Amino acid sequence: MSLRNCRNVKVLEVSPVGQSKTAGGFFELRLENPDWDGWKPGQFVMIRPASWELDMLWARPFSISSGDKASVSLLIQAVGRGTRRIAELRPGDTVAMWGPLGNSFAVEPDTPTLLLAGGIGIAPFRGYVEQHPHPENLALFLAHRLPLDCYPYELLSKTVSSRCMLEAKPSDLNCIIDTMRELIREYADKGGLVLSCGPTPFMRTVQRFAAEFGARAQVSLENRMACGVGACLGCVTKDGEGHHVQVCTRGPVFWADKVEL
Amino acid sequence: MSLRNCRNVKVLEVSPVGQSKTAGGFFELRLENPDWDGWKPGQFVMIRPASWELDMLWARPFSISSGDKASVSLLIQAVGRGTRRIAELRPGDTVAMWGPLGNSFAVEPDTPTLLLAGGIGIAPFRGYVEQHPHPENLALFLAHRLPLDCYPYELLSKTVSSRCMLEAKPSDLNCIIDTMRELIREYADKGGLVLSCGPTPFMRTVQRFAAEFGARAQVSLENRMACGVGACLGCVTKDGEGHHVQVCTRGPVFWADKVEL
Amino acid sequence: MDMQVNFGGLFLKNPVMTASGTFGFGLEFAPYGDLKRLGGIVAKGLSLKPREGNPMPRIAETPCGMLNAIGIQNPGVEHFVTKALPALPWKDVAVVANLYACDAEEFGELAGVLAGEEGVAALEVNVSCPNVKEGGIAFGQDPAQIGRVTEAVKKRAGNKHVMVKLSPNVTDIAVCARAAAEGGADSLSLINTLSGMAVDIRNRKPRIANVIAGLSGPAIKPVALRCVHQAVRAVDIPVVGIGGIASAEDALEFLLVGAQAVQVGTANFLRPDFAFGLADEMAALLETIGAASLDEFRGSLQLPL
Amino acid sequence: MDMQVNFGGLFLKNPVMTASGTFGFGLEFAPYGDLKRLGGIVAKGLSLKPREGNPMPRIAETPCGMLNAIGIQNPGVEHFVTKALPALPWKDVAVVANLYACDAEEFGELAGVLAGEEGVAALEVNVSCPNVKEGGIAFGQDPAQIGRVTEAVKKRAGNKHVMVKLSPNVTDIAVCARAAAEGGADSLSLINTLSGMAVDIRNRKPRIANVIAGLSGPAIKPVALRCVHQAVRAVDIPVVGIGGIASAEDALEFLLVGAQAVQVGTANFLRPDFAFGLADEMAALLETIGAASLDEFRGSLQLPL
Ligand SMILES: Cc1cc2nc3c(=O)[nH]c(=O)nc-3n(C[C@H](O)[C@H](O)[C@H](O)COP(=O)(O)OP(=O)(O)OC[C@H]3O[C@@H](n4cnc5c(N)ncnc54)[C@H](O)[C@@H]3O)c2cc1C
Ligand SMILES: Cc1cc2nc3c(=O)[nH]c(=O)nc-3n(C[C@H](O)[C@H](O)[C@H](O)COP(=O)(O)OP(=O)(O)OC[C@H]3O[C@@H](n4cnc5c(N)ncnc54)[C@H](O)[C@@H]3O)c2cc1C
Ligand SMILES: Cc1cc2nc3c(=O)[nH]c(=O)nc-3n(C[C@H](O)[C@H](O)[C@H](O)COP(=O)(O)O)c2cc1C
Ligand SMILES: Cc1cc2nc3c(=O)[nH]c(=O)nc-3n(C[C@H](O)[C@H](O)[C@H](O)COP(=O)(O)O)c2cc1C
Ligand code: FES
Ligand code: FES
Repeated sequence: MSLRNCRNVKVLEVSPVGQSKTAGGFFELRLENPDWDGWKPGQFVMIRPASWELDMLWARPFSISSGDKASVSLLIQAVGRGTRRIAELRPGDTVAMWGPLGNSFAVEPDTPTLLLAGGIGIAPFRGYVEQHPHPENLALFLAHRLPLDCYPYELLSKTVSSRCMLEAKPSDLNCIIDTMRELIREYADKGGLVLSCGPTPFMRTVQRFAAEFGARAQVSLENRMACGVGACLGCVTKDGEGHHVQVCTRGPVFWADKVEL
Repeated sequence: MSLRNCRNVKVLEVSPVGQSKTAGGFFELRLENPDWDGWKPGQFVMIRPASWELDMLWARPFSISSGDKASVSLLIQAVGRGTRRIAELRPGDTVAMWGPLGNSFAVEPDTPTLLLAGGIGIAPFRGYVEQHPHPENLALFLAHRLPLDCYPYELLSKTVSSRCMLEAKPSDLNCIIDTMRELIREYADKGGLVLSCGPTPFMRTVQRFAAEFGARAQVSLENRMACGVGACLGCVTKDGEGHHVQVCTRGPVFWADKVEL
Repeated sequence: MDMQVNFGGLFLKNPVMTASGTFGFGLEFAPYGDLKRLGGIVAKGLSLKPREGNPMPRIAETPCGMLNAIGIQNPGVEHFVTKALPALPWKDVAVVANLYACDAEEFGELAGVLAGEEGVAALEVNVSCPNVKEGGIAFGQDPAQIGRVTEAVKKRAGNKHVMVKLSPNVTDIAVCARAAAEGGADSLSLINTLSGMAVDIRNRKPRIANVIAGLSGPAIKPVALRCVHQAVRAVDIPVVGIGGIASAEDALEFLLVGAQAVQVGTANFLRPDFAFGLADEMAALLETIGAASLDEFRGSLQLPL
Repeated sequence: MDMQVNFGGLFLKNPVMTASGTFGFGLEFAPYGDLKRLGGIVAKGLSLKPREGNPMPRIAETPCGMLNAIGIQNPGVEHFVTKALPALPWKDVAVVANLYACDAEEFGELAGVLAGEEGVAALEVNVSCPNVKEGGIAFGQDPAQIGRVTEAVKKRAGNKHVMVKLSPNVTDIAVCARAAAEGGADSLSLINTLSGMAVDIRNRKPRIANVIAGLSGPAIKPVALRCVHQAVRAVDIPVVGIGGIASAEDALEFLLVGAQAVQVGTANFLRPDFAFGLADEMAALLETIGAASLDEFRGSLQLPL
């Protein structure tokens, strides 16, 4: 009746990402594809390893980064207890997975489209680039804190025009913000589309400049989630009218002028 | 200041036991030896894998089955959640271990000594046989419910005179009880020593016949434990005077006439 | 095994209900299983007017549990009646409305709105509101108020079954249970969440904007079982067990101490298809452990003399 | 970082104490660490006469927690004074006696026996006795009784610091806290265990012979934090936080909500050397998170306006 389902799937592969390998705690998790008809970039899955038993009750949400008939790939940064334990999974382990969940990024094949990624916010853009009919209309900007070779940057930079900036010291941040300002102004001017994914302060910056220059921009939120299906109301954000709406079902992608961050 | 300590040790090996391998869920867990000066057969350790984090709070008690300067071996049957998760440990995993704990079986080198084991109760007797100065004075009787090749029987039967009986149907139990009766009577008559380890009903049978024939007999109890060090008072049994005493520190070995089962 | 239950005029195909606030209006879970496989669906808490609920953050994970202070965000009872209820398969699964208000009159009004709705099988009265005010005693912790609210709902509920949901944050759950029974409750459901809190030592703030929140999940199961045990012995009306159920075995534990049915809450977040198979698993487990029937098993806990 | 604490005349080298009933008389743990590294040792519950405690089974594991109904098995206060106390390094670590009785007179008598013991730094009054009677309300759940017991102990305690240990199984912990403070308590410690239960669906029996038991461990930490938060705001006397502490971070959470010190209970069972290193780990963590000092950090929780 629906594309979504919940299945036990097997882990196919857990592999470090980037040339520096495990340094930044980035890895790619490849799981069996549980009979999906399809998915759209920006959508996510909830995954919960069977080995968690009763401690850590909640599954964790991750953007679908790539996938085909056989497998689903997630790009994950180990930041806490859950993601660290996910990094320890081995091929053959069982994971409960439900999805594809949520809405997706706007795709306008012929519109110049800027992808703004903060750190692991790059994950959904891999799929976006892969599925986009005209990748020559895409440009990627990655703001990163760890050395570039920690990130799955090359997966995208081979296909689309890409730029990246390291935030190592406070003054770097100003450079990044200035660059984002210029980029967003540029895309506003040419009637382009700005899509962004990253930590909340990063999203706020996008939102601010999009408003300033009237850019059509989308932000993808990473609110903490319990159910992922719209039931618990733990992940809500405020929409344009100040009403609480679920990020998992009404998002994770919002038009920047239709959400309070 | 004491032989006992608590250390993080590494798992060296987890190997199925018996010819039928994993069939009965029996395995040998070999751990780094955490600088012990020595241990005595009948003593036990508490182990708690680091991976348990906060769910399953208690360590699990296991008899020391064998050991040298480099390693400590436990023979374990997977019967519940904890032992099943212990069976999934892999070399290199970290386990908190404290011990050696509790008292030990009587050793009288020149006395004919009967070892009565119920199922995995055979575990401490492996060490007993290995450390005994005159194994020719030892005889082992194993009562078992699963096929013999599930048990670490051969580890002992090569060294000491051994017998075993399968309890497959109710009438087998009567045979076993009759045999135990005859054996205990025999050892009572010749002034021997009877040592036993197994499930509580098995221990009760030993206790009953030891009383009937005046045999000097010891039983090793397997009460559920939380702390293993005498503090929680969760493992108590009644001593000869009806007082609650800790199995972990006052036992696990008791003279059969000095404990209520 | 026959898993039907029938108490106080409420018929359930099986003893598995989903707990309020953890299953939305039910429709959110339709992609993950057939709603008709459930014994009952307790809808998320309803108030007379729409509520935006508490500020964020509202949820936090704790050892084997979670905290929530959603603050009964809901679109109001009218929306439920006109939009959600018609979309639910209420002929094949008992749909229970969960009522939230902060005084007896408002509870009565809510009951009045729902009394005439054919699709509503029962009203569950949430007298707990543990999330809503920091500190202080919720009115659901006061037996006199529990009695008053129950009477008010009963008076306006027509022939609907009225289930009163009790808070565990009380000195004596038996007194609260009796207050609800004397107020005319057709059944009790318990427990609601335990009052709890979590803080972040790095930013030195509460992890929940509301500061005090409700603890649920496997961590609280021992408290829930104790409360159900005490309630079953305190009153003659049926009791529905809630709290930390995450397996068929957990569910049977509540039946063993005497519950007629159970509600599954937080476990719906572990995986969205959790509740659908539970009744079948319970039936299979009952056979495995040699129970003759659900009735034979229910309440058969052997207490020491 | 300086970790000393000093409240109501009680000096602790660091804020880590071990909780009553989980650390024996302390000596059981001597093989696993230097007792002098602890801020304090609360000895197992003491009664006037020796007690055999409850029948077995007395303990059960639960999700992230455990149940116990030991029933205050102990060799009596006399044994403690003559046998255990002299063997403890009480000059270098605060030894706190935990008093158990079921009426005010007996509490007074116990205090009288201990008041003259140089080795005893403080008396902790266990008014909770949650394990002892099935159902029914323990007298420690009644504020009036808490006040009466506190007075009785205070009257006979000489110049000993009197710490009153509160039960979380009450409708309003603030009322209990105030009752103890008004009774003259020098400090409060909380929480004791939550009242809980576990059953075995296979043999259809309670997993604890006493049926009702006390829940402890990480599962209850959110409830403990909430209670400590409420107690700190209800009274002016110092508060010691207890409940589910299993890491330095957990311990700091209790200090953040305003506790002066903490007690570690069930975590001593996770590994017997747990408590010894905790104060050092807390100090290191305080530096990591940028706290200027223990005093600066304590109670610095920022509440929403
Ligand atoms: C729709 C969506 C898509 C996502 N896609 C990806 C992805 O593709 N790759 C990826 O690596 N991560 C992604 N995330 C974030 C990821 O879900 C979290 O990093 C993960 O849940 C953290 O779990 P943990 O147990 O490791 O961290 P915890 O131990 O629970 O927390 C560690 C720290 O991270 C913070 N934190 C935890 N979860 C979040 C969150 N959701 N947002 C902000 N802070 C958080 C905590 O407050 C804490 O400070 C996504 C999140 C959402 C909602
Ligand atoms: C001193 C001592 C020495 C031991 N030596 C060994 C040994 O060498 N090898 C070995 O395999 N086992 C030994 N045991 C038993 C072992 O500790 C238990 O099997 C183990 O703790 C079970 O943990 P679990 O989580 O797998 O079982 P759980 O899931 O906790 O329980 C599974 C089932 O086993 C029962 N059970 C659990 N623990 C015990 C127990 N201690 N006694 C009786 N029933 C129990 C439970 O009631 C339940 O029915 C010993 C026990 C003690 C006290
Ligand atoms: C996110 C969340 C929201 C809840 N909302 C409600 C509610 O609106 N009304 C209500 O009566 N109970 C509510 N509850 C309580 C549950 O219905 C249930 O009583 C409690 O969670 C204990 O059960 P559990 O441990 O199975 O979750 C809520 C619980 C959670 C976790
Ligand atoms: C096995 C056990 C025995 C206990 N005995 C006592 C006792 O004798 N007196 C007392 O005041 N508290 C007793 N307690 C309660 C603890 O001191 C503590 O308040 C409670 O366990 C909560 O802390 P925790 O979660 O760190 O264990 C006992 C707890 C346990 C687990
Ligand atoms: S995660 Fe539950 S509503 Fe979004
Ligand atoms: S296991 Fe704690 S006293 Fe024996």
